[in-house]
Amino acid sequence: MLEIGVNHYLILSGILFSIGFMGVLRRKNLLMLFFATEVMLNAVNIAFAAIGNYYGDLSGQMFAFFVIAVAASEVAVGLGLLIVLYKKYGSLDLDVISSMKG
Amino acid sequence: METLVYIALFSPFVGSLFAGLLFGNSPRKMFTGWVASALIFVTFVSSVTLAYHVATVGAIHVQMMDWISAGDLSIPFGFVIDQISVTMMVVVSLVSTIVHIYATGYMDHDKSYNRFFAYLSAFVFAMMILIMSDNFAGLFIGWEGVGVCSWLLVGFWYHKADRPFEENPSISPSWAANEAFIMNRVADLGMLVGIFLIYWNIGSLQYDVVFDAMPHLADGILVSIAIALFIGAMGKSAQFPLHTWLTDAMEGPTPVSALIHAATMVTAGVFLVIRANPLYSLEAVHGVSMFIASLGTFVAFYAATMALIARDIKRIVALSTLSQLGYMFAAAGLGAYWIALFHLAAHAFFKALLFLGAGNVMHAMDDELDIFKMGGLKNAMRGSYIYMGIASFALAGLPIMAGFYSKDAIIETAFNEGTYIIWGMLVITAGMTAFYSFRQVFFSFHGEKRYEALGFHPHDMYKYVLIAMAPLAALAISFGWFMGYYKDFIYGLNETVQYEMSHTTHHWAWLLGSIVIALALTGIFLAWKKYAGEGENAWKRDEKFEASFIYKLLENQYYVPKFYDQFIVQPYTIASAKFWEFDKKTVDGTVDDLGKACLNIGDTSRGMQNGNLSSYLNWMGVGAMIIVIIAVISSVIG
Amino acid sequence: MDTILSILIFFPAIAGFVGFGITKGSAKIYGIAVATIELILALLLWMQFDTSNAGMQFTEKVALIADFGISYNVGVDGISLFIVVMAALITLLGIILLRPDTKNMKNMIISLLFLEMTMVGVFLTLDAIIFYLFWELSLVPMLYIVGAWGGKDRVYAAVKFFLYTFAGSLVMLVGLLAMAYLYHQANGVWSFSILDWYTLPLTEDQQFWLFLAFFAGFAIKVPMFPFHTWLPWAHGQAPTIGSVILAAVLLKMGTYGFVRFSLPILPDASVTFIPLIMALSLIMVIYTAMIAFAQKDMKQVIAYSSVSHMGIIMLGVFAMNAEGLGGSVFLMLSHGIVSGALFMLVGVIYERTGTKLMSEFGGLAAVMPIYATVFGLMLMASVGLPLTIGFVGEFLVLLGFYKISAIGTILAGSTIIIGSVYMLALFKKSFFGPVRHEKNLALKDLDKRELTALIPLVLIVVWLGVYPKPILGPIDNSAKHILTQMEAKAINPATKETIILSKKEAE
Amino acid sequence: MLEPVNISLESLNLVTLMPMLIAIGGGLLILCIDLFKDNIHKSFYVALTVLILLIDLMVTMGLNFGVEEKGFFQVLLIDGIAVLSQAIILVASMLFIPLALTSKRFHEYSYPEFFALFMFMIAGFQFMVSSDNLILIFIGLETASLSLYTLIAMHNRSNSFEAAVKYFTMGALAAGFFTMGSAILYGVSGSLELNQIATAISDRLNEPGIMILLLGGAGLLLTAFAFKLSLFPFHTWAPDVYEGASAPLAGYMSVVPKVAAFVVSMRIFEMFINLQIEWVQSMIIFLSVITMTLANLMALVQKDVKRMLAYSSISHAGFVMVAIALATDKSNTGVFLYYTLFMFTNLGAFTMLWVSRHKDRVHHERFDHPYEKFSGMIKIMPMGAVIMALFMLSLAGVPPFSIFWGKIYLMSATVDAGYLWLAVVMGLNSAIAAYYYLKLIVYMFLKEPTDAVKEEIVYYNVSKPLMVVLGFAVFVTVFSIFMVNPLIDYISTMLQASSFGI
Repeated sequence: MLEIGVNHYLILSGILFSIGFMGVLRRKNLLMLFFATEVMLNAVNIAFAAIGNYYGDLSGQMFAFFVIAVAASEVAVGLGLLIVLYKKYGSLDLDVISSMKG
Repeated sequence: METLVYIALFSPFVGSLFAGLLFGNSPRKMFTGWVASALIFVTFVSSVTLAYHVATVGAIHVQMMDWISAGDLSIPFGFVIDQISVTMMVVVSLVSTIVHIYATGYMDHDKSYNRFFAYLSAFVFAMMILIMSDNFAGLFIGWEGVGVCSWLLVGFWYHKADRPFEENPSISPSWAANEAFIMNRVADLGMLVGIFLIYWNIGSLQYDVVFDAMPHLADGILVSIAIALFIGAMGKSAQFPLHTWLTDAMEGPTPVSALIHAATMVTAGVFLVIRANPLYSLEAVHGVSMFIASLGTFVAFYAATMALIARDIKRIVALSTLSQLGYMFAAAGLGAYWIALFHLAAHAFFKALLFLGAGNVMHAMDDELDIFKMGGLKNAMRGSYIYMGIASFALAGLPIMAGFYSKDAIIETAFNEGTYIIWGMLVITAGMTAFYSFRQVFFSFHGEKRYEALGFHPHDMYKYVLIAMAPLAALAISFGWFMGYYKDFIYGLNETVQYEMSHTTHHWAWLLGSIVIALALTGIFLAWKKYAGEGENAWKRDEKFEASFIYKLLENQYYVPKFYDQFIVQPYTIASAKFWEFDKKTVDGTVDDLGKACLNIGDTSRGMQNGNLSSYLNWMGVGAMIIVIIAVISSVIG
Repeated sequence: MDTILSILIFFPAIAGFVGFGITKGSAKIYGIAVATIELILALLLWMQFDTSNAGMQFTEKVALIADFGISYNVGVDGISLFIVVMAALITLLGIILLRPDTKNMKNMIISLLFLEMTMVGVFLTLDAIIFYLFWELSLVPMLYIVGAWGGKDRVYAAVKFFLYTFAGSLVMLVGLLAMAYLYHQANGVWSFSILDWYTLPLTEDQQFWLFLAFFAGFAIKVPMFPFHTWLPWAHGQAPTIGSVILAAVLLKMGTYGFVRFSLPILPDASVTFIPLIMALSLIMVIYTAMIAFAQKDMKQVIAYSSVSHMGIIMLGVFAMNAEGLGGSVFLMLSHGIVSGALFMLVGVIYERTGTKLMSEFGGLAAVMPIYATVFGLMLMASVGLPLTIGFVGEFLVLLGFYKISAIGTILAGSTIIIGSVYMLALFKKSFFGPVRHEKNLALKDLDKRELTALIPLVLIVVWLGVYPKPILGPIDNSAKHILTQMEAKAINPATKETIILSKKEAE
Repeated sequence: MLEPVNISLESLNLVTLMPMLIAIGGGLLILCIDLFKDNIHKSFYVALTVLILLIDLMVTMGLNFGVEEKGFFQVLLIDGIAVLSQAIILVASMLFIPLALTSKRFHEYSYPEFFALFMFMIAGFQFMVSSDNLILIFIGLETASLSLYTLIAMHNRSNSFEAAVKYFTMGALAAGFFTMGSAILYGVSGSLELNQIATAISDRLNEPGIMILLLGGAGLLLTAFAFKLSLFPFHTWAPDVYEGASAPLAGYMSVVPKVAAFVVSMRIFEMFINLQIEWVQSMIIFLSVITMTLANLMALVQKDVKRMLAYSSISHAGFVMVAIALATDKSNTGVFLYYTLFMFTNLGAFTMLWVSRHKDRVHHERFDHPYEKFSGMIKIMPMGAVIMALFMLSLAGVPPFSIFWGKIYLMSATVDAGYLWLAVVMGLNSAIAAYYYLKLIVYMFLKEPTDAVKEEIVYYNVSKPLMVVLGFAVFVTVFSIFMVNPLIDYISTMLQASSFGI
């Protein structure tokens, strides 16, 4: 049976990151956007954990933890804004909120 | 003596300021004219004294102050009083004095009487500078100065409106003035170039230094200097092809024509050549001198032909001036500088007289210029009749008259130099001269009283004016008698100015002279037969002849003015307009387009700012991808 | 009196600040007072000036940004001295000529005073950055003057003027910085002092590029073809005072820049570029003169004519001999006086009739004789009639440039022909012939205010035409000085022989 | 099984943490005060904030700094630029926060949370600049950004919410890039300390295939910071956010976050550049050139002054970004010089906008500050017009006003580095930029006031403190020439004692 090495993790994280990235590019719904960014961050977390383990160095994991924390707070702020917007526009479609242009 | 020089120079200036600054805008004051005339007379007196001094003691050279000094160039206000300049001074001041006095009568009804005298005296001042200066720059001051004054005086009646060329060949006084100024400017450029050449090759503009250095210069340079200076001379002395302005300049008041466009200013060119005789007599520039002579001869003939059929009394005189200038250049070109100068003086006298006489006629005929409308004025205005008769005899070069000596000498010179073509043309021209000058006399004073039909009541000029003209008449008769004295006088200058006929010429002199006289007499006789008759054999217009090509050609001055209009004036105007278009559309347009382009780019690129978050994200994401891709590629490459 | 230059520069500005406190009514007289004092100071400077010394005098130096070699450094020589005096004079006369009923006179006066500071500053400063500072700053009040008191397209004209010059000068700025860098490379210290730069040897390649950079700044200001199109706009729209100062002083900044920077710092490049400069200048001289002939608007004629004259000045600057250089500097002055006067005169008739179109006039000579006389005199000065101020410079420039190129001189010399063509055409159309409009018969001749503004100029035109020596002397000294510097600094023998040092060396 | 780690308190060197602690503590303090006594007037909070920031500043200046001045588990690095940039950040904050004291009431300032968040944001920035550990940089960045998003949103208009969301979302994406980039670097070097990363990279520099990772990582990081610095094409958020945010905040954003981001970019990218990875350099130059040019061109066609200023500060950022690419001492000095001077001018300009802002009286259905609003101001309030004109000229880089000196210093640095063409491009860009600054001047000085403007004074909001701020801004803008030299001295000494880009 094959040995799961660091590369597999990195590939996984790469795939995840691209998925998230695509989501960011394609999604029109604000909530989905947030999810996509979360996916990207978590992809990074995997990479950090893997690399940290590979080097036997803690700072990777540390970074991962901090990223999680930051992600959480981002969600908090993001959802706050999201709610306000929903109150204002009654929708989370990005095409609706584009009053400022030019 | 120095003070005398300054008096001679500045008293006209004082007169000009007096008339101009003090009374320039005030209503007519007769005494301004008298003051001005008196001051000019002062100049005359001092000039004569100076002439005596030059003859007895020798030339005077004074330096007043520095004018321009930059780099190695230093130009002083310096004046040299030698045989040449003093001759001119005497002639100029004498003629101007008389013209001034004449003008007090002639202009007495003009509301800008004071202004007129301001200009006239200013002109004399400028002329004096021109004559007396001891360097080329100073000469140029006077050169331009007389140009401006002639501009002011020709355009004196500036209020007259433009008329089409067909009605009036010289469209209007202001037009004629501008034409004169600009045409002279063309020549002045040549003069300036000459000055530059002299400076960079010799390092000074002082006559004495320059003429001493001349012989050591390379031929090419000498030739170019000679040509450049002569171009300048051509402008002022209205030599072909820069001659058209002179006839148009007749728009000015007649005293102006008499003074500026007959006696003095137009001879400045001749004066320049004579002044530069050490240059023109050099072997290296012999070609140029020959060219001068031939051009002069050509102009003499050319102008005479036009004068044959001219109807405008002043134009006739102007054309005769032109042709006489041709004589002078012929003489100067052939190296007989002193003869040229002598003819210049003689011509100044009788031509001024002729003009003033013509002025009287105009005055009598209420400024009518067309000789076809005149005739039989001899009883109405006897004084003028006599004067014009004398002047015309002198001009025609009949014996004992001034013209006889001076002009004959020139023709002899041509013979003496062995340039027989020139000689021949000059002789023929002499004949024509006699014809057209008397044609004009007979037209105006003999024959039917054509003016009566037109309701003119001619009356002669004021007595004092006629008396004032007497000295001119006297000189027109007698000036030639002093040729011998004058020769001794001017020979004192240097040897290049000296000129002697060879023995053969002396031997044939009587024959040559009699040929000229014969031709002149035939001319007069023809004129008499054709124009002087009364009753049944009175002159009648000859439509057939007037319709002929020759007549048209001469009437239109060989179409030279038309040519200038067609091929210089109009193209220039059109080109200017085109350039303006180009400047606005293309040159300025490109600048504006650049600005517009910026704005457009801004406007289009603003499209990315469409306010939609997802497109922002796409921009960002795509940007990031591109950067990463570039990164990968470039890392793979190198 | 060692600080006289600083006083000269900053007095108007301070007066301008104080001016904010002046009441509207007394604004004009305040302006006149200040400008008079400034003029007196300038004349004092002239009195004190040691005419035998060709170098910089009254120098002051205060380090501003020591680490970067920028210092407040002023000095005056024969070239800048008279331009400064003229600037002060023209400003004064311009203020005198202002109509008492000019709208918000106060702002006008204040901006004029600031403008005067910048003008004086540009000509007196010896530090490149401070020079640039005044150079740019001069745009601002001009922008306001043109834009606020101008004609109907005033905003467009003003902005065009500003941006055009600004763009050019920013390229010049790069050149200045590069210059400072090269100096730093050579000497290990930063310095923007022009005098230091004079001593810095440069390879021909460096000179080439630096020249181009400077050219961008100066040529637009001069303005040289094809960068001249802002000028007709600016003149066409500017109020009289604006045109007067623009033509008389601001344009001279460009040519002065060439004299002060390009020639002594980059002698070899200056010689290398003579053909280009000659070509452009000749186009300026002939082409713009012809355009001037095509104009219908009096003011535009004068505007284009000044472009044409600037072309002559440029030729003189690059004549590489004392005659030409001195002549061109003198021509800067005379053109300042004459074109200034002409713009004033056009302004006078414009105030009377509200139009500048020549077709509207005709026969003015009969109606306004004094006006016509003054105009005629200025016209003759502008076509370079001897014994007027206009001749001396033009003659010397052409004389000097003849050494560089005979053909070029003959072409440039055509200015005396085509110049008189458009000028006389203007004069004929508007002053000669019958009076075309009834209402013009009622026109009043020059009044006291206008005479007080114009008579001094008339006197100067005649005085300096007859006796230019007191001005030409110092100019000549400094011109020779500059040429000696160039000759010493030049690295290319060809340059050395192009530059002609006078036998009479600057004492 | 890990041994218990025991660390001596001295080794923590906690004093290095003091500045951030003060800021955070200040924030908490404000919140507590609000708990005990509510609806205190905003002036109290403003005063308090200023005082706390002042203490913070003093402490920061008091820190002894150096290349080796590490602290707090070796993650904090108090070197020259750390102190310098903190000082700039604090000063800027102290200058901008008094703008809360408008005569009219704006509702965000009535919440003490505003000031608390403001404090936290500052703390975040301080963390960001004073560390070369990617984790801490990330945390600082996020802390600051998150608080900033909220502050923007607190302006409580639909526009500000929209702005906040846009900023937030793109920020999140940028965070993703940043983390991924640092992960890659981590993978390459096995460390998150920039200086160790540098050494590690320099060892492995000539391994095959390493470049892909390096450049990829660098590219991602560049993207992240290009977003922060609003470089093309990551600038799209800036105009909207500036428009949505309140004027003081917009002004603040145009300075402080940029300074912080520049410091970090110095640390990161100059490392790459000094490792002879030219790609980074040319990439940055490319980005900065097209940023300044395009931003300028877009600013030309703006109808709203605030939006125009937004674009202008984008192009200014692009202008300064050149310095990062050059990576010379002079260019780095230039960055700080430029932003110090820029700070004052922008402070002034945005304050002028701020005082003219009004909730109900709108001149334009969409914009708060259309050009028309300022037309003919010279007639209505000459002093205001002149002051605004001063700031515009300064922004346009007309000497002797402040920004000019920054401009020539940077351009000179560019010339010294041999990039003449780049210097010319920068010059021409300033020329283009002059147009839109001039446009405002034209409106103020050369146009007649519109009726809407005529009937009531433009300046609703002006109050004593604002006047003081304005006066200060004007003073510095005009007399900056005398401050440039000491500034350059101070900055360069600080830079000597800095460790970046080894």
